[in-house]
Amino acid sequence: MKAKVTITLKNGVLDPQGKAIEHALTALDFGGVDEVRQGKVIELDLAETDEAKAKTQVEAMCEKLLANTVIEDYSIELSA
Amino acid sequence: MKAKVTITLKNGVLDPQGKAIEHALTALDFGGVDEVRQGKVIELDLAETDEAKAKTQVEAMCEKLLANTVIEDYSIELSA
Amino acid sequence: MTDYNAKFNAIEVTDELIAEHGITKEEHGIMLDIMGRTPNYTELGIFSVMWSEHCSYKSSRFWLKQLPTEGEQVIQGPGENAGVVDIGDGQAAVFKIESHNHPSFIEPYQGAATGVGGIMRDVFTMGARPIANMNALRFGSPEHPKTRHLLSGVVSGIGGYGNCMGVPTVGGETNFHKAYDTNILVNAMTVGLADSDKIFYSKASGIGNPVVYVGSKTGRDGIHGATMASAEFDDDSDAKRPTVQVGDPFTEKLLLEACLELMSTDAIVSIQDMGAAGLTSSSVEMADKGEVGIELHLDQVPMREEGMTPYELMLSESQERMLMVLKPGREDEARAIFEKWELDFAVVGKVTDTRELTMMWEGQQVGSIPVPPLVDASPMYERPWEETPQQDIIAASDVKAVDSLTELLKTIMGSPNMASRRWIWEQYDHLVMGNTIQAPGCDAAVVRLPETKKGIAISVDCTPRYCLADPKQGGKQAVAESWRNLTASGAKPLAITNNMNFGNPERPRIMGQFVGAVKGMSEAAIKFNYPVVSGNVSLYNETNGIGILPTPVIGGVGVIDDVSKAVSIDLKAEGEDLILIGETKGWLGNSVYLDTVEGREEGAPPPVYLDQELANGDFLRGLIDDGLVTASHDLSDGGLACAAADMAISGKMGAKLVQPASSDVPAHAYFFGEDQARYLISTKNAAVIIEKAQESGIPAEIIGKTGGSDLKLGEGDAISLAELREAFEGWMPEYMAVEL
Amino acid sequence: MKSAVILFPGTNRENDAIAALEQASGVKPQLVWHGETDLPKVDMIMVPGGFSYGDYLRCGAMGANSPIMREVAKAANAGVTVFGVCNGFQILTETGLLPGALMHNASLKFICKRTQLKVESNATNFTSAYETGQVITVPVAHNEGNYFADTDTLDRLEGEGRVAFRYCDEDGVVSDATCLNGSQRNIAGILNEKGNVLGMMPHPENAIDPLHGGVEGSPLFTSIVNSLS
Ligand SMILES: Nc1ncnc2c1ncn2[C@@H]1O[C@H](COP(=O)(O)OP(=O)(O)O)[C@@H](O)[C@H]1O
Ligand SMILES: [Mg+2]
Repeated sequence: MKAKVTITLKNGVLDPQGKAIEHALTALDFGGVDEVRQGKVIELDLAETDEAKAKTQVEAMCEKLLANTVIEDYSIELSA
Repeated sequence: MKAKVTITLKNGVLDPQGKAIEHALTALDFGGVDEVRQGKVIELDLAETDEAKAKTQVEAMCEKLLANTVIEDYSIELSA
Repeated sequence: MTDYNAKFNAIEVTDELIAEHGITKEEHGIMLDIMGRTPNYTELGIFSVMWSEHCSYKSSRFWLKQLPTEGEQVIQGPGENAGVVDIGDGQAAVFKIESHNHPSFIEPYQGAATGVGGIMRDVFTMGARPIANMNALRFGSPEHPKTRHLLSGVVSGIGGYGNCMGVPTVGGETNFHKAYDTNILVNAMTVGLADSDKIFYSKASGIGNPVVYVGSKTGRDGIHGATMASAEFDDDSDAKRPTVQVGDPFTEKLLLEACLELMSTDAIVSIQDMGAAGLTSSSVEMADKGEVGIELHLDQVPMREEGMTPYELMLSESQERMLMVLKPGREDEARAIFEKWELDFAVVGKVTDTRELTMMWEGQQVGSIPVPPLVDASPMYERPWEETPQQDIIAASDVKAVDSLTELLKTIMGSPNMASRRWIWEQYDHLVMGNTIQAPGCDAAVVRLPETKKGIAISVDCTPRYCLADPKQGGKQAVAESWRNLTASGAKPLAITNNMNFGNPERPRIMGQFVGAVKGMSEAAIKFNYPVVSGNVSLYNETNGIGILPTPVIGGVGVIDDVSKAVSIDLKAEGEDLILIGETKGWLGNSVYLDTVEGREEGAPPPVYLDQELANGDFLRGLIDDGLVTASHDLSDGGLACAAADMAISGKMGAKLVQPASSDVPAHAYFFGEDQARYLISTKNAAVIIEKAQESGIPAEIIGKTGGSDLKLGEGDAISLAELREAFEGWMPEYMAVEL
Repeated sequence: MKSAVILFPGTNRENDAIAALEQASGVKPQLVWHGETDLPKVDMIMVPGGFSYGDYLRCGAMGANSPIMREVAKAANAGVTVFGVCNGFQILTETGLLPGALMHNASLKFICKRTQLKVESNATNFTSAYETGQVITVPVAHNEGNYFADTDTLDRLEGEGRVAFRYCDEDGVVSDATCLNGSQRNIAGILNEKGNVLGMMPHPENAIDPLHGGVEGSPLFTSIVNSLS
């Protein structure tokens, strides 16, 4: 199955990229934009076909490698 | 409303990051992982409350700034 | 059984298809003669890239042959991946410059990054470890809506690639002019270091020897990149964009280490990087040089994508790949090294005695082209050319004088073309490797050779407005300026690489610029014993018929025996004398002054007197070697006043300059004239220097003293260094502040 | 002092590190490849700068997961001196040997320049050859040097005297204006609890030579050598 992992900065962690984008959007005259945050998305194909097992596996990947839980949260979406 | 923009590399464009992540996952004994691709996600708060207008606005932001349409595709999700 | 020839060459090769591949009627005829039949689809692809301007140099070859390429210091001149120059003690400098103009306009980050990656591969293919990168950049006018985005992307792309490779980017040059609005220039140069008896070449040999592919897998990146680099842009170019190549500097770093490791054995017969036109040009070049054939088993090529065809594999410009011929039986040893570095390795063919490039798929032939005519019969054009009409000489007295020279100086130092490039070079790791003795901000970069006292000095230079006004003087001036920059640091100039950036050569006026530049460059290079050992030509830098300024960029390399003697531009101490070396006549034609004050980009450019250049430069080098000079700077754009400002700002040390009573040049022309062959130096030993100058007949005069916190031009006209620095350092950060 | 320099694919300042260690100790360090599962017996381990694994995903993330880092962690916990510079600092935080994380520079740009650092205290194994409060000039060269930790962690670091260096100006003034990459509280380098592990973004190993970068990084290496003799 396919997994999509979205990794975003935790609340309270200042996001320089998000801030810069917000700044640039404002400079480009896009008004009314606020709270811009940038994160990562990682897509994977898994050999695993069982959803529960796949989830456990991807969670382990996130904890071990994909996310830095000191500053980042992650969420996982699975699809066939 | 809130917008979530997901930006991924176009098919066929080399994704060195994805390749390296795949490699690292394999080295960490996560078997059966394939086709790893890395992208970006950008979340924004918009003052705009009309969904259609918000969509047009975010599309314009993607074309002008957020995505590099020479090598990237983007998709937009809106929510209240 | 599948008939692969039928499968992969099902597309019918019609006259239209041939024309779409950029092959002219005349070339079409030659191609049929060579093949004795209509080529199949795969073969057509190969002809089209091999005969593109980028690969065949068809418009430029005739003239390039006139450049001086020999000298006792030259180990390898043009024709290999990079030039090789003897720097003594059994070591060689390996260097080349290369353009990535079109790709950088389409995708500035990746275009510039892959340009840097490509030129580094050219250098380490020859067995040299890259020790320094440089770049020459030209952007459109600052007001053009795309300029910021392009500048930002190009700079971060250059940094992104070079920084990750761990090769310091130690200098460059950057200009803005509206002529580059839709055709920016990104020229990247790499200098590498090798033992002079361990240089690797591309000439294949040994019938039956294995042909090996290493590096990244092949994808559909940049197919027809070479043809694109040889075509003008128009408004539809956006739609026709081929897949952009994405650089992977991490893989290239591994490739570098793996190649150097294998090169320390004797397993390699020949090696060639896959640059423009990828597998095609690398295999053709190896076969041609070795007067052999090469048989490629394309199904064995490591592929990144499904369903790739021979046509795509041969034309792909995927990055970070190399082709090698190994000695027989050494495959396993080589494979072990590349696998240790986690890179792909595949035996993809063998050397044959047929002198054909033969492409196979699962044992079946899918195409074959005789190599010698593919290379030699490729058209060479002696395109019609027209000399650029001479411009009038503008007398200094006919140019408006300003009230305050220092006010003007501030304006000029804070203008787009003269302001500090710190915003750029602070994004480049210019310190990695621990040998950067003179960093960006100096005339030439100086990089020490590991474990020695010796260093290499490097500079890239061109003054396109001079080249437009008078291509021959401009070509001469570019060579002279690079020679002067190396000299000003104390180094002995050895050889150059050149990047000829021009518009559409099918227009006689443009071709005339090219011819003029070549003639001027040749004259200067001969005079200085400063031969051309490598280079690159980028033509068709035009959009909708509007061409760039002729921009023949010169990358110069010199050697300095003791880097502790190298001199930088910053003023060092209070109370030192300032000496101007060279003759000042106040040349204002085509000067920064004329443009700034009167908005005129015109007039004959300053003539370059090669005898004077040589004499003045050799004199200064001697002074530096004798330890008599504390700071030194050559005079170029903006003349004396701007050189003094550079020296004062970077030394955080004021100075007072006074025009000698003996000079009858109007003050504005004295301080801002752009006469060539001049240097400004500071010294504690003025008397000795003046005496030596008189003995040698070199014009040299004490024109000022260091000290204080102001820069004074003449008696009553002063500006504080703080104010000057703010103008100089302020422009680019402020300009770029609104770009992401 | 016997030392080891860890080498990852993509490391590029190993020779700079070797030069500094050799200059201070008179002994050439051993190079240890990331895939090794054994560390040689050494007094000190340096994790040098560069772009391990291309800095893909997150700087230092993949390096932190390499076999050799398990051994480095064991050694650090056993009291061996460990020094991470730049990418090495990023790897040490990713490994958990040091708290916090290094994020993108606030400017979003790579920064290579000389900068001033304030030596917070000379009562550490890494700074004894400096004066407390001394201002030193060393280069930085990084894209992700923006130090982040939560407030509790920051307070603890400060309370325990574990902030080793801060970005400042020539007069030693520590302010937002002198914080070149957005780091919290201008932090440029931190120590672990035991004081045997230091991570810092600037490159003292590129300030050991009067012709290149100055010599104000040398005392740091001398301090390490002294602490081990
Ligand atoms: N693109 C660039 N990359 C790195 N350094 C640059 C770049 N452009 C300019 N510089 C640096 O800025 C300084 C001034 O450049 P320039 O005015 O062209 O010098 P010069 O007139 O002596 O040739 C030089 O030290 C040069 O190396
Ligand atoms: Mg100069």
